[in-house]
Amino acid sequence: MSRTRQLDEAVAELVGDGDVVALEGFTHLIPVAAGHEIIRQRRRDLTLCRMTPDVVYDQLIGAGCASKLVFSWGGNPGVGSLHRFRDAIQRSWPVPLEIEEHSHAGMANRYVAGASGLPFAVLRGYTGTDLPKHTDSIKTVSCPFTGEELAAVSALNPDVGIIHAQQADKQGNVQMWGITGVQKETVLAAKRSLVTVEETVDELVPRPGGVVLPKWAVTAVAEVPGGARPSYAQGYYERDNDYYQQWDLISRDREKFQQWLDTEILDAERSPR
Amino acid sequence: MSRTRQLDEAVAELVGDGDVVALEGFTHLIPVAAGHEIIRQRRRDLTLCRMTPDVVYDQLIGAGCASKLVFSWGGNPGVGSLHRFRDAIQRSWPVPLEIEEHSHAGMANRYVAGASGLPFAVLRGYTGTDLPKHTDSIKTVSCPFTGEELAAVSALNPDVGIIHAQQADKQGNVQMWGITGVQKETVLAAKRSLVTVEETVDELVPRPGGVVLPKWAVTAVAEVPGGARPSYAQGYYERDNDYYQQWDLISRDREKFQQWLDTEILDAERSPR
Amino acid sequence: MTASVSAGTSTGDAEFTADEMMTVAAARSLGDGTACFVGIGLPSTAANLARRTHAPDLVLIYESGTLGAKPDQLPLSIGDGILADTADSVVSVPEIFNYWLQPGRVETGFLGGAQVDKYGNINTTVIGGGYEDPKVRLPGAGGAPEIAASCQQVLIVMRQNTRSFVETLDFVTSVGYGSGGDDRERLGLRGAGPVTVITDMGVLEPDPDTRELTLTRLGPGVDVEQARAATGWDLRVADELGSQHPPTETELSVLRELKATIENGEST
Amino acid sequence: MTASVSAGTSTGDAEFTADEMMTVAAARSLGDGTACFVGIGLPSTAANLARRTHAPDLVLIYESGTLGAKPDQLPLSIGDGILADTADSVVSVPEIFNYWLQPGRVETGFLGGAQVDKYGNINTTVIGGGYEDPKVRLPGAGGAPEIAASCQQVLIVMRQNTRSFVETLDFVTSVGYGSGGDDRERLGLRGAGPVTVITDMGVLEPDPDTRELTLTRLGPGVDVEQARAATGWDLRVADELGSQHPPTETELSVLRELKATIENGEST
Repeated sequence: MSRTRQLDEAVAELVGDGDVVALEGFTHLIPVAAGHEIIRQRRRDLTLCRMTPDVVYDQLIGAGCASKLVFSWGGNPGVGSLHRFRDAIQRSWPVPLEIEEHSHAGMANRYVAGASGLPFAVLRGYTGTDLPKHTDSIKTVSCPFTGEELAAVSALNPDVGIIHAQQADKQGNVQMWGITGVQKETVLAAKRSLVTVEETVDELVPRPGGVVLPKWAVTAVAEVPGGARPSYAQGYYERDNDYYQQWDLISRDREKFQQWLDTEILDAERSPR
Repeated sequence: MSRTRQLDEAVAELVGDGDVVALEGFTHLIPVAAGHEIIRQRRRDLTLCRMTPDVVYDQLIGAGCASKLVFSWGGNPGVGSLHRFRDAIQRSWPVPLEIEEHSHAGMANRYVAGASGLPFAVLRGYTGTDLPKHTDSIKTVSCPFTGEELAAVSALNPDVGIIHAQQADKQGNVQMWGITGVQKETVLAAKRSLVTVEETVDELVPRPGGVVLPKWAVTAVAEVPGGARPSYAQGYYERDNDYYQQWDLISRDREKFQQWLDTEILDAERSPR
Repeated sequence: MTASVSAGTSTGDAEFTADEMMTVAAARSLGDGTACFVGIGLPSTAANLARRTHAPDLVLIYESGTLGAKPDQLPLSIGDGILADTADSVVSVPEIFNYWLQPGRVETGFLGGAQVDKYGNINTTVIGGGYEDPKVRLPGAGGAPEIAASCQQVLIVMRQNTRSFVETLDFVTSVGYGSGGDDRERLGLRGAGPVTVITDMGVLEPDPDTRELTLTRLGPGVDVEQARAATGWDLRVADELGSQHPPTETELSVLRELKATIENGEST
Repeated sequence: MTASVSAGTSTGDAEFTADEMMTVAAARSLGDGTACFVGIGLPSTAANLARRTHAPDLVLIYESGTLGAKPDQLPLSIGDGILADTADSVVSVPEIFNYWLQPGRVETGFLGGAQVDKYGNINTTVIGGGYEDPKVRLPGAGGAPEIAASCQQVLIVMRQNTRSFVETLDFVTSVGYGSGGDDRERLGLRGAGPVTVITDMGVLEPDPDTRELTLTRLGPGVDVEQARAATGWDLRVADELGSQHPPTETELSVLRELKATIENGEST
């Protein structure tokens, strides 16, 4: 049964050092404020999962929160590389970063298996690529009917799943719409879940394309207006493309990054973005 | 690319003797008119698939269209047994009926596998039941990660998938809403598909809970107002509960059934329901 | 047993039928705020009764894909429009089974059937004559095998007689405790199984060790011999045999109001 | 190669860059009424150009879950709101991969990468130094491996130089023709693979038998020696070498209008 919390309380309650944490969002509705709160609370040794780690994961990695990244595409969309991510895996700064690498189809199906209470998922994927050589969570399975060999990926069941949605009602039911990615699967696959929302409304009005998570499927809800910035929240605000550009400059340099970290996150009561 | 057709043309073009045909609809939006047209065209030797064969399948079976039924729950919902179905499997009237029997979870996952281009699906199901002893499309598979044994069901890829939806636009894009069951999976799993619709509109307006099938994923669309009666079409008409009650009386008796078949279907230009 | 009984209760001399007692007992088993997977038969009535009495926050899940349905009248089928209209969310049938039932998110599953055995296994497939050439062909499995396997607990609601409470099932459609003892755990089924069987004679519960269904509570006006006579095996009786509380006036009146919202008998 | 070339064409003396030629050539490869899975890089521009010129009924599918997106400006990311707003349907990411890509429903998949080899295999993962300790860490696979496997045909669009067109990939992220010949079929990959590679030098196509990428058309102003010098293997040249038609005035003006809808460079 979801409970309404302040963001800092919810993160303190749900995210512990060493946890496997997934903050999902596919370009849209990225739970950035929750990520910043994790940095602010100085969590360490996290295994961070996400199909498309972008700027907020670069920030978490640069801040030394993560010892492992499980992902399928890591970049600054429309801009280029993630410099903190590259610095971590190429030069172990500020701490070494282990990786577990998949394709999008593989990661999506790992969440599906996790949400379905199954230990693995089957897909047509990875055949002939070098990924299975480096990733233990990719194996093969034979079809018991045709004998055909297919890819199998192990279920992904994070300790904590964190997403951002447009609305919750006062009971803690959640609705999101627009591009909703793997967010439902993330919440359902996770042992505990946190949904940050743009606003709390008296009643959720069903929307075209609306995905609803009932309160009993969510651990905690926190109202965080603007909690997806610099990504966008359909119906609320646009993507801040400049931020992604600026991040490229900040993140290229360790000192600039450290300064950003101190002023924008650690010394800030709450992140301005 | 879906083409707009008259119902009789579409059935003639898409459904052949001996085909595997799925007419899906979970209480709501059952493609009854299409089923009656199949009877009227005197198709034979069909393998009929449906999770919940009810009255229209009883009629198809009684009319001798089917040599096999693939299903998970066969009954007249809220009323009782399907008498034509029972007469066929218990007394081979009018022709013998083979059955392939699953649970709902198994059937749903067979359609999912079919829609996904996979030869099989994995689920937690059937363990300890007598179903696997009688149904070849149920086997087991071991998880390559945990060694756990799970149920496997073979993909269901009908030759023809038929569903009823509320609306199509003039290009042949389809929208349905309310309880939409396994209809999307049925169309995507099938080699050919027919969607009958309540009405053709200039433009599909996205609806809460709306499921859209783009025109290029559908073979043919036919406008058949009332095509789901006596089931219901949300936003158009209610379920005709009396029809289900009356069917119990008609179907109990071979002669009464034959009379119904002649007057209501075979001699009718189009079924009144 | 459809004759009404008159039982002196704290609420006075309410008259009620054994079916009403069953429905009320089933409703009482549903905790507020929990989720309940509503199958075929009387369950829908019981779940809606619970929602209007002690469990306003009960989450009703129908296999048609409706999560959190709040019908203001009894649905006639598990796919009625009223369920979709009042649900928190309507999802596809594959999703309801894969994402919601299978992982064990649902506290209570409601099942009935044509036959049950002493270990709570259920038959809804065929009676007599074998699978290929049955004497009576029943509707089949529907959602039951996976409801029985995956709900955190199962509630069985069935009228008790020697045709329905049998020594050996003609077909195992849904598994309770298998062959008893820890067979259910050995099979790898993750829910706790049929923790309560509610009949028109009273309540049966599994023995903690053997898992054999044992009469633990008698219905109003029913005695042990009647219950044993209505059972196709040598029915065990608990050392401390309790008795069911008759329906309260509120339970009865709400139940009858609910039933009045439909004309064509039992919802399914 | 970003210098503009001046080519005398039937449309006059239009000036255009090699990148514009690439985009136009890619757009031309997309048949009207077909579906196109739009990956990372230049593909989105090409697909939107095709939709505004010869292929108004082209179906644009983005891995974010948007089926039939019809953006009126170039999206800046594959998950822009404009894609959801204009799509025929927005589905979940698992659904886009499982129900739409995997079964081979999509005619054309668009791919690019950091490295391609002579059999059309692609690397978007690491450059130099090995996987554990790479010289350059690239973004990784994204949707590419399954787009490469499952689309009915794949179109590769990449700038051609000796760093990108290499004898041996540092990592195989997406499979083209594997080790050549019928290796792709032996691997069980069901789509036809990379039938066309469009570069700033021209067009390469696989040899029907060996599947080795072969230069079949030269871009405007490019000669064979330039193309060979830009290739990290001994580039085969078709016996009958064709040449690309330069962009028409319409193609160029629509492309430039499209590009003007974004300020921050390439869409991704």
